[in-house]
Amino acid sequence: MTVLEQRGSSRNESYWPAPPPAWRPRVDPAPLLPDAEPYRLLGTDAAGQVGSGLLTELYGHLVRGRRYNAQATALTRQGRLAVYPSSTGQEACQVAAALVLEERDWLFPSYRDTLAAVARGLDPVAALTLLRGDWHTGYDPREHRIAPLCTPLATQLPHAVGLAHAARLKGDDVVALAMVGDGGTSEGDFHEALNFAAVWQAPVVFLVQNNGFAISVPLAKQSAAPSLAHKAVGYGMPGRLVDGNDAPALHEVLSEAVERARRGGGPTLVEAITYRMEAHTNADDATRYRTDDEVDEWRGHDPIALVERELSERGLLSDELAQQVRDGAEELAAGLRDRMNQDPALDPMDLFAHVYAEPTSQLREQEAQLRAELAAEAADAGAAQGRGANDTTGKERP
Amino acid sequence: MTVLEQRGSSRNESYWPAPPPAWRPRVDPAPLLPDAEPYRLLGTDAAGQVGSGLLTELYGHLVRGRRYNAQATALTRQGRLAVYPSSTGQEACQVAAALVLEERDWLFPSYRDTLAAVARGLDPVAALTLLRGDWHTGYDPREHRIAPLCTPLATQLPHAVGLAHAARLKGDDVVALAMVGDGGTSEGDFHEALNFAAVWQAPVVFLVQNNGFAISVPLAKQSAAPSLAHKAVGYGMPGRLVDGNDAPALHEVLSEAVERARRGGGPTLVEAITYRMEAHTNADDATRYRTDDEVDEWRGHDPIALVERELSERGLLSDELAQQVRDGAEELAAGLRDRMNQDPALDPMDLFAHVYAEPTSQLREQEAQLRAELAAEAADAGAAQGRGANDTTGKERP
Amino acid sequence: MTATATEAGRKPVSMAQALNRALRDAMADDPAVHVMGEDVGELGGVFRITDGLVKEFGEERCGDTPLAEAGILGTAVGMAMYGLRPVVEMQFDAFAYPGFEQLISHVARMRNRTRGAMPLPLTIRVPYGGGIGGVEHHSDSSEAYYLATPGLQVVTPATVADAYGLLRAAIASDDPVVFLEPKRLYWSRADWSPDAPAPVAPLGRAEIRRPGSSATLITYGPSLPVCMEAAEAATAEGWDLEVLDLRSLQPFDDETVCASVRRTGRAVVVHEASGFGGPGGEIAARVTERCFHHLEAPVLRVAGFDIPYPPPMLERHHLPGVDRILDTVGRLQWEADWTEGSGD
Amino acid sequence: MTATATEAGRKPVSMAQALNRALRDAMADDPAVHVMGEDVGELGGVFRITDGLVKEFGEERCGDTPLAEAGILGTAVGMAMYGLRPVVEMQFDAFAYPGFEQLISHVARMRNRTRGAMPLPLTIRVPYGGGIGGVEHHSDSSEAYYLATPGLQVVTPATVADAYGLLRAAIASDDPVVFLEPKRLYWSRADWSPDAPAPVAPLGRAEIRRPGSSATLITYGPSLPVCMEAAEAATAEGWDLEVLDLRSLQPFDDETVCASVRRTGRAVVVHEASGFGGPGGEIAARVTERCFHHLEAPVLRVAGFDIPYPPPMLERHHLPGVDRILDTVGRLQWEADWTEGSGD
Ligand SMILES: Cc1ncc(C[n+]2csc(CCOP(=O)(O)OP(=O)(O)O)c2C)c(N)n1
Ligand SMILES: Cc1ncc(C[n+]2csc(CCOP(=O)(O)OP(=O)(O)O)c2C)c(N)n1
Ligand SMILES: [Mg+2]
Ligand SMILES: [Mg+2]
Repeated sequence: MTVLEQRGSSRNESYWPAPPPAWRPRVDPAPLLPDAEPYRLLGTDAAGQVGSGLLTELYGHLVRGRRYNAQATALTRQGRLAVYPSSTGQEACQVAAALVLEERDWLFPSYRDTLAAVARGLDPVAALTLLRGDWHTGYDPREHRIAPLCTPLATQLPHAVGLAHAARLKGDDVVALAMVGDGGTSEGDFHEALNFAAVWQAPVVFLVQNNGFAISVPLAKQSAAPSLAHKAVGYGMPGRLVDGNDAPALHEVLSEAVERARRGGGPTLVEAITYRMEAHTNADDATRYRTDDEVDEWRGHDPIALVERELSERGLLSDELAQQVRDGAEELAAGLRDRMNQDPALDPMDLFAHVYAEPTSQLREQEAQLRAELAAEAADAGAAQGRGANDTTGKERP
Repeated sequence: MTVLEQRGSSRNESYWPAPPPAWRPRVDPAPLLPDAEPYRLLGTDAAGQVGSGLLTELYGHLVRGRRYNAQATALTRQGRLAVYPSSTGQEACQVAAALVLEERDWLFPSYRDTLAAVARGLDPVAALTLLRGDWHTGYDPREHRIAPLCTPLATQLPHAVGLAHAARLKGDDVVALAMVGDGGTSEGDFHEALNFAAVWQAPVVFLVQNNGFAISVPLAKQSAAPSLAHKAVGYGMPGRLVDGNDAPALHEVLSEAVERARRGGGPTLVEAITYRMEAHTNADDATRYRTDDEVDEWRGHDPIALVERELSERGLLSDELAQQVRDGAEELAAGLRDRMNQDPALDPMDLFAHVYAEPTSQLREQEAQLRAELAAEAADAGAAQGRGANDTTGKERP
Repeated sequence: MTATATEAGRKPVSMAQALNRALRDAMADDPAVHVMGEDVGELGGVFRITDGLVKEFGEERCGDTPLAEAGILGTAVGMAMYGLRPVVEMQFDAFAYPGFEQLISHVARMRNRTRGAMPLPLTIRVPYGGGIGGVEHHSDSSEAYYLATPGLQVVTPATVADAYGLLRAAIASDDPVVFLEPKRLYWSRADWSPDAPAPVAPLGRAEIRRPGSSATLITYGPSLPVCMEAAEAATAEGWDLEVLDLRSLQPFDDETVCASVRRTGRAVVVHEASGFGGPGGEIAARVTERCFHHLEAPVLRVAGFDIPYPPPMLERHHLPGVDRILDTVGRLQWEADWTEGSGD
Repeated sequence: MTATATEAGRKPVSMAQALNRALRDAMADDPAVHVMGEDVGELGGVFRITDGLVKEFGEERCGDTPLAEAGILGTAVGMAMYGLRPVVEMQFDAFAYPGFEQLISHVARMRNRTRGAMPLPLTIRVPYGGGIGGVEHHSDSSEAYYLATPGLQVVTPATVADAYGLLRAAIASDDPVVFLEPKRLYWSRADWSPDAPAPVAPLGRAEIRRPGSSATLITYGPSLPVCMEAAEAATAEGWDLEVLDLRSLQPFDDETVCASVRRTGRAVVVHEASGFGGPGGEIAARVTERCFHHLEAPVLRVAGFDIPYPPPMLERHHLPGVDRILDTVGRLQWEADWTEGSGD
């Protein structure tokens, strides 16, 4: 018997039942697709929409941010930071990410996003603790609602989704904004996080800072997509493409995404096109993989210059304002420099204190061992001071 | 000094340089997007395009495939297979995947895709070795150009990309077709594989068999995307949506994708909408998560019935053909049953033979240990046979 | 299976049921407890450990996730950051591997990197081990990976009562726990009720399951019933074996283990995981460090071979069985005329 | 750093250069050798180990990949399936974790699951270990994970000559090799030329770096120079320490190790990885199993603490140093009046 016969439809009867309903797209893809061109305000007819108050606020943050970046880089040269991944050139992304959030919202930064944390109000010394090297995280994430700066790429994204989901389950009106680089979008964790977010309709905003490079690898070797924002439709969330150096444009797009998430509208993927003006970190040599011309081209599209130009066209860039902003930035930098020039307090016993809620017996043994070693070291050092300086027992060994 | 002044452009000069070129979408997304409706041929006006030869060939394979599935399931009841994940209802996907490939091409099946391997010409006993449990892979993948059946979800996809890429680097005209389920698309490896494929423009075709469920989890809890084929644009490859129960339609879409890959046109993502008619495996209880009504609805869109109907409308479904096809299927099933009813040859020493090219000294020690144990077991068994049957020394323990 | 064989039919509660009950009670006691994973909802998990939870507590408390283990662990981290107590199911041992970056780099370290500000009360249930006739990737004993990761607690029950008690304790712990469930014991049964006294077993305490004087078998999880059987069989050879169930591999109960070995003077570590680089090395080494002059013989190991887990038809040769354990006990240098090399 | 300090300025070849030369020579000798990873192209890798390869062999032979470690390993598996010999770079130890499913479930098992039909000649280079002032996730000693995975070879050079010789041998091996490069020794230098005799070191052979009679220090990779320094310092205490460089952790050279320990009667295992569940447990256990009656004292371990790798300003306290090694040697029960417990 043929299958048709089994199903009771006779041979030559031309009967084609309608396919089951799993057929039609479950949501309309059109509104999820990004525009062909990144969204811009500055330098376009729509620039006038931007309130002068916001423009001035952004300006202050951007200038402070640039100064902060310069200061942090200087601190690497003075040996006060182990390493610094600068966000110079990306200040609009950093600042907008911070400003669009309410106090109760959460920020999930990557290693490059200390400025976003600072713009959110975190003490810069706390933000830089990881990079100074006295501890991994220099602040209480719950107090500031800033997750630890995250180094393993894209791994912070599922955290943001889980946290936002948990907040929603608890009935709290909290949005999470998570930052990731263009390179980070290639990681499996990016994919899994966006998928969970969309399935759960979690209140998360994903901000991809597409700065053109993952260390030395240019975007063209990272992705063949029309844009990274085009990934959104594959999860069923809107993708937005925006000029990442146009602070008011980014502020608007992110604000909309945050509001949408808050309203229960689910996650959004925002791709901000920007450029990293410095090397990957102070330890990197960018001349190996990109030309000065390319960097110069982007200097012409500087996020601070764009806002300055608009302020200036509106006649708002007074010497007074410029001075005041500059002073604020210098003050931040001076305070940072002074405080980072002090050696941080270190307690080797911290090594054992936070591995578990209660140290295991092993850890207590090891703590005692280190304590004894340090005591012996100190005794030797004391003895050596008495004897003279050629005793090496207490010398630091890596 | 403001940034503008540094850059030498004076305050009120209204000068907005063009943004750098990283702006426009790098490829046109439109042709990468799937159609709104799955592509169909049978039951549409375009059905006539399908050659009768192909239709008849597909029919034979589909009927054999269904019979193969039934036989394999029966073998689980007889304890001859440890487990069987049936592809009943998905035969069109299995068959089309096999038929669109040239001999030199590679197939990357998942655990559910033994039928695809069989349709490609692999001995069914070799295809089922994994599920019988005498060894992990029952055939030489290089001989058949069929990768080992892959259980960890989506992990076979990067293998397919790497193999296809390697073949292209070597100048070989080889395409890889990799199969994955709807659930598997959520895994990070899916994402990473598709991205590598697109960046490398590797000659790969990804076939997603969207059968509506990942074990018990329905698609709606797996993805919020308009369709899974909409993921393609986010990698910069075409996404195609096709009726996975319409064998000629799927054959056409996959053939096009294979040809495109062969021509150097890069990878394609094909989503085939289908349905798993049986439980996840014989060990699963599908009544826990889906209704009989849903299953019945899909029975009306059976892949074999669709082809039969078309053959029948063309007057090609002669009793002779039906009989011949049925006979072929029965022959396959009978051979399979007979051969699977023999105990496979087992050599415990195989455990040590293929861990490394040369067994390490540890492995040689362990091999000697097991050899001695087996000798002692055999001696005991011999002695027991002499003595009587109540000695348990040699009894099997898990 | 051994355990099923010896305990079956006796009394009604299986390990799977005890685990299910532990989840249910934990969820009822604390609204912060959320169960998540692949197929944990309507299906109740492929082993039915989460059976009925979605009905009782709703999808928000016991939800199917998309099929992505790093995503499951990663989102659970975020949920724990917000104060929930996620209980995550990894469907099988080998399918936890995609989540290893989240596990090693985040789950194990979050408390430490935030100086205790952000503990992660997260339980990761992993059905593990072989002996169930599973095809490849369904029978791994992956505990060595977890043990090498400071910041994780690693716990594994071997009895029905412990299945309940240790799972309750794991969920109550403010630190992440990898909770290894011996698949082959899911259907082992025992006379047990959660209303028995002290149903919540403390983490980090080993338990002597059979006192003895000749030598100590140190084991855990799926190998406990095998060791018990071996100890019974050993009496025929004149050996009175002590059987010690570690229950918690991290924290490790040096005190109980060393007290036993000092008493018996001989020890064999038994586990299914491959020997090389497996838990037995650590256990043997630390026992030797601490009890050297009490040892009449080196601490020996009976472990899975140093091979990928075998196909089902060959697994019985791989798994530590009674004979192999007794053979090894026999090599603990009972004779005076012992010569070097016989310990190999 | 110790090694740099003791060897610096002597002669021109650094370990980084030797590794680079090994890659270059392997690529020149065999067109099947392909180098791939993040930043291995124009940048030459963040440690410059692949410097110049893209210029010499083109992007197809030395290509930057997208940023995805499972993808890198997974595509490398596919390339090896087609007959290439991929040499993959994981940028740092902790960034290999996203690839662990591919590593454990495929890389380590492909030969076995296909009965030898599909070997995977794949080299996975992993810069590992601490002492370079790196921030979190940049200093892990992850060798325990690899050791617990049958099917992998695990190799780590400690000298400039071995960096070349072992890497050549790893690439020539028909089995997958996890090639662990001690980051802190990248800039150590030695007088060495690849034209010296036998530049390709055989895998699986340990090497005595300093003969001695009092006790054996068993070590590898980044801890070798520390052990050498400790051995020098120990002469002042009257100890003549033998220093043994394992070079290959899998295969493990029981023969050389046991011969040494039988000779000296005492041993200390030294490594940076955390002690609990680390390689030292396996090493101590197998040495004890094989050499028990030659041992005057338990095999002790000097290892990283059982904590997540510390921030740079505290790492010196974590890493095994000369003093800690000598203290431990001092606990090898040299006195007649030794009492149990002092070995803890
Ligand atoms: C999982 C993982 N792999 C590799 C690295 C090493 N790494 C650090 S930054 C970086 C490049 C990241 O590029 P992108 O995501 O574009 O961010 P950007 O640095 O440009 O801000 C790499 C490869 C890492 N931190 N984590
Ligand atoms: C990495 C991984 N996680 C979990 C599993 C367990 N598992 C086996 S099949 C399956 C469902 C797969 O669903 P889908 O991808 O849709 O394929 P289908 O079974 O429907 O063909 C799951 C969760 C697995 N094999 N691998
Ligand atoms: Mg970038
Ligand atoms: Mg499915």
